[in-house]
Amino acid sequence: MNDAVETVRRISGVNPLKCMKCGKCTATCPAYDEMEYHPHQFVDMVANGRLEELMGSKGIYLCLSCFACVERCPRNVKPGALVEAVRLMVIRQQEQNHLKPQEIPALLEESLPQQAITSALRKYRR
Amino acid sequence: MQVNGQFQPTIVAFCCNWCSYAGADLSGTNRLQYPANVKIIRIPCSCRLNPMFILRAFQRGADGVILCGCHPGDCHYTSGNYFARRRMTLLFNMLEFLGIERERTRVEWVSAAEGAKFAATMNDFVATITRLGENKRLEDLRCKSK
Amino acid sequence: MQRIGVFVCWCGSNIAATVDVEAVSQALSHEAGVVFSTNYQYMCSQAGQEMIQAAIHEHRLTGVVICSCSPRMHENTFRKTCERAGINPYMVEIANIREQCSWIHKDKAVGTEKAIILGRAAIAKVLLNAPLTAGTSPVTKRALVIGGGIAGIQTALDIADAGFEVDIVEKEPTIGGKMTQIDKTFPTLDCAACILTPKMVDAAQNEKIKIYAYSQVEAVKGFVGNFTVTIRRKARYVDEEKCTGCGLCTEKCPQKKVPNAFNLGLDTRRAIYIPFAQAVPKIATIDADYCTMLKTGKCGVCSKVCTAGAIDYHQQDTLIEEHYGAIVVATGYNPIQLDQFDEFAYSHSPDVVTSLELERLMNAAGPTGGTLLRPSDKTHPHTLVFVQCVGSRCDGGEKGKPYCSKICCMYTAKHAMLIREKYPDTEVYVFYIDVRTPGKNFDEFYRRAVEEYGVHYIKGMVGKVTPQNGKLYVQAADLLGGQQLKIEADMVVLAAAIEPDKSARPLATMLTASMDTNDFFTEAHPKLRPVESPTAGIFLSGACQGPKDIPETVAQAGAAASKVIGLLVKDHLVCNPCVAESNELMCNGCSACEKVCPYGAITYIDKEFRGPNRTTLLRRIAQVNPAVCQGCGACTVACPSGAMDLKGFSNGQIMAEVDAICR
Amino acid sequence: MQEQVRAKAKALLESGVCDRILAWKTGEFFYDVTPAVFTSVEEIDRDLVYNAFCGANLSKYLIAESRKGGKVGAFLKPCDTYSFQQLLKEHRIRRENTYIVGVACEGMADIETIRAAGIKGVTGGDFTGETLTFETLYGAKTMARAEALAERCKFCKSKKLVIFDELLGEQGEEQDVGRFDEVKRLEAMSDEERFAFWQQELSKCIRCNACRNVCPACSCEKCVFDNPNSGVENKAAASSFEEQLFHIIRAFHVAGRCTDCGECSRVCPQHIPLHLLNRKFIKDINEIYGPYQAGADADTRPPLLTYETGDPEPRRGDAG
Repeated sequence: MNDAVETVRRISGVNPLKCMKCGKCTATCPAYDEMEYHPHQFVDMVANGRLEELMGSKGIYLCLSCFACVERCPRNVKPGALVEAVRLMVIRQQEQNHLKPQEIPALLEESLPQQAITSALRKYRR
Repeated sequence: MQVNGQFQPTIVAFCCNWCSYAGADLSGTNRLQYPANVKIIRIPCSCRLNPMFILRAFQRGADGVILCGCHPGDCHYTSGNYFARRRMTLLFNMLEFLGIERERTRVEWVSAAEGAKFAATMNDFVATITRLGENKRLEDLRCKSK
Repeated sequence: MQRIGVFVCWCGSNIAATVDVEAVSQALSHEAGVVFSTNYQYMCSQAGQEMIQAAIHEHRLTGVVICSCSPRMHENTFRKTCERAGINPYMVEIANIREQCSWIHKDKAVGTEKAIILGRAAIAKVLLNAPLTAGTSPVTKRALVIGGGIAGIQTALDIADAGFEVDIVEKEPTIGGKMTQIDKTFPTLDCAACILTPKMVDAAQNEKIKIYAYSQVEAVKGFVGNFTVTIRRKARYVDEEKCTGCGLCTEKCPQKKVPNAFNLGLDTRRAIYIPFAQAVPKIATIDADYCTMLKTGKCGVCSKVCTAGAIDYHQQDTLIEEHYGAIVVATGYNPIQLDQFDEFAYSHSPDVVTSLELERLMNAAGPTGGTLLRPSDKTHPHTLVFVQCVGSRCDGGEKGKPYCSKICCMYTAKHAMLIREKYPDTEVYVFYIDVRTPGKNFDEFYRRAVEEYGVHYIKGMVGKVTPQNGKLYVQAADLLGGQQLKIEADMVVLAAAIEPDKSARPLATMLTASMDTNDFFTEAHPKLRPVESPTAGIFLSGACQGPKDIPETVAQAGAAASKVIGLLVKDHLVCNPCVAESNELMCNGCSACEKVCPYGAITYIDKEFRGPNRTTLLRRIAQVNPAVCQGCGACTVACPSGAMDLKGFSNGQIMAEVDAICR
Repeated sequence: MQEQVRAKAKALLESGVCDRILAWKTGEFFYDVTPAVFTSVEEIDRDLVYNAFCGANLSKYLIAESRKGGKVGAFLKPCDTYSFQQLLKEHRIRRENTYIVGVACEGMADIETIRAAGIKGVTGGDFTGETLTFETLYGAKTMARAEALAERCKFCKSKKLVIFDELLGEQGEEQDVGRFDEVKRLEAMSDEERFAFWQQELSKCIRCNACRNVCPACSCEKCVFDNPNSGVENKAAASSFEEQLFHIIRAFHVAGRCTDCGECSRVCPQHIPLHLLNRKFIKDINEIYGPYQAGADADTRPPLLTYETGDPEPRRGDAG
């Protein structure tokens, strides 16, 4: 499991041990109510190697990647980057794509919030 | 120097009085072994090390010269090791430029608490120099005692 | 020709077990210059020392080499031994054959051979030793305290108490510092003014203390015991001798719209002002940025109403020069600017205040007369949210400070408690990351806030404050309760990190005192010399050295004072004789040495030299002040001509050691 | 240009601005142009030259000249002004006793290069302008100045005059012509090859001290190599070590102060490429501590007299 934590650290460029558990990320998170693990818990679970639970959680797809947590974190821990990294860990396994590219057009609809599209762009730009 | 057909390098270690000399003392206090090839010269601060001393050591038959000082930021005189670091960086580059093996010179920061690091550093440096063999490029044959 | 004696110590079996001491003393007896060589069980013992002294007399020794433990252990012992026997203490060299030989080798042959080489090196060095005499320099028995807050006042009072003259330089028009702005003090809740103002009066009335208020240090020259300081006395446009502090001018001045700095801009004052009623010295000051007379030449009301005739619109800054033996830095702290923490809406809503502003809003002499009112609409707030660690404990980047500001946990508990006590109808939330309350009666104090006063302490940070419809919507995390909170608050109080005063860095440059990356002054040793700067004669008092509360500041102020007194009672200072020395015949005057000297010990003079054909040449040469030089040797390597050398560790001595080792 | 220099020199003397002029005059041979002090208009008319052989850097002479009283006028080429400013920075020259006329430079010629091009038996000529004309025993010959340039001028770092009271000709610009190429070539060699290269070069050294004596940075009141108490005193290199010692120490002493004027290599009778040692230091300083040009300004701290807390550590030779 340590290897996986190392991989997450490498992908995200974040040291989760820098977290001082202030919870500013959680206070900030607009998707708080949707996520079973809140940003500060997410960081803590990465630090403690609980990656399997995180990889199996729905929350990693519900994070908006708005990066409010990244912006506000006083310790430069970037919870959003860790969520992103865990998501990548899932996707990098074979046949584990959350969505197949073919499914996407069907899911697009008029009412889809702009932020969702923007955040998708952000996720893959950084 | 050859002793019983085996190469025994002569190593001069310049140690600053406040950190590294105390670190060397500590490795003694803790009975941590390192080869007797290393002879320490006490200087007040790493910034006291004049390049001439290093060249002199090589001239007189030293096979390796190492400078130990306080860690950057910990200098007893606040800035001495920062100056020493620049001087040694440039001097070592120049020696290498002249074809002198870079391994023969080294700078290591050893605090007064790092007795173990001092011993480990000296063990490693002696091993490196032993592997490298005798200093031939910067010697003054007239100074060789045979 | 030198006559060297060699004394090899067994140190019981510590040395003798791995070094053949007899062989060492035998081998070294054949070295050039050695006239006597012996070994003994314990050289540092009474008998050992007597043996050395007897040998010095009997063999007319001029230099001594002791092969023993580390010089860090007994160099001083043996120097004194030799001094008592009549030879210069700096004619002693130690060969470290214990820590750096017998204790690290097991093979006796190897240890013995190395001990002989180390002994040879010491002999080679001592042959080039010269007797050194520690110089002395006189001490000016007067101290300067820079900063007139509680730290500076306490230091000055303690120094004056010991009978020494002491001057305080304060940049504001009054002494008192941050503590004057504080309402109550933790953990006793006594009023800050009640305990501070008597001290301010004591300082003003003490005949040993001279206060230069509204003044700044402009330049510092000299060294420990002998500082010359230029002080700029800023123009107040009021004659200090004549002003009685009646305050009439401050009531009549027609310029009413000046932000009142004492109340942190929460109300206004006049262009001529006395910061607060108990100011010391109680003298009016004209704010040149706002005075109509100074700006346009038209007005003059204050001059007309002043019966003492103290107003002087033509006053200029004056520079005075004073001499001191010691300087105490007590420049204090300030809360940081919060413009980088947009999420807390500090710049968007007047109802988001810093804790220091809250002090003024709760103080009887403050803008609201002591009634807590929202700055925006002057109504009574019902819900207050305190945010801890704003800008403290931040990592990296431009935003915030990496350290804990230390005082915020306690003053926030104090604020919460005072508000709940005075206004029981309020709800008070404190959002914390950790509550840090080490200190006498500190944790009890915090627990009282929770247990007796019902303050809601919530572990978690505030994420965002949104001002809307006269309310402040606070979104925060409750980490222990596992929920995201949304609180509708009337006021938000931010515990802003504290940072050293901006004047500290230029001052440190003037003093050649070192600072850390956060601009706190560095202490000479973090544990053992906490109130001294590494630069001799410079002492540290209060928050300029690191965040501190009032009791700690006062304790450190007293400690700094005792160090200053310890210096000032001496008539002369004995200097380390192992200092740099410039050979004027070889000096180029190029200033390289000066640039690497951390102590400012090197100055230049133009000196006439005899030239060829009866001419004279004027040359710039370096001079080392032996009282300031600490003997690091940085200059000796910077000097290309080799004019600069270090006594006790000269080029010649070190090269002799090199030669002896490489032989 | 030579006429302008002469006219300016005369004007400075006649107006009383200066009581003597430091410039160049031709010595024994046409290429043997040497620094000279002129005190009269007649001397100037007779001897003062400014041509392709005025390579000598006059700045060092101002150390002594500026201390003699009166005011000395000096003509400085771009690279001389760098040395001059560096010496000012080191308080070696009394600026108030000098009047500096900056003169533009088209690059200085090297007699060996000219000889190698087959121009021999020269009896006279005109060495100003872009084309040098030679009167030889075998008839008139010409050579483009650009082809005759000395090594250091081919890699000229700057044609900018960094300090002057007055300017003759056009102000120039800093140049970037790969002056570190040769250093890089050596760096790319193995230790053994480099050692062999320098051993061959330095063993030619006859310790004539010309490099030291001409170097504007080597202006110590007393050189360590002449000082019996320095521990490194030596007058002649007695071993290969001492050949190296002298040049290493000399290069180290001028590190951060050397303006790369190239005088050391110009005067070396053995043609040792000494400037490469200085350039190695300059290159390292630029790469490790940021670009620095000695003498370019009066204020920047020399790199060896300052530091950054984040400076890199000396590179280690072994894996560690």
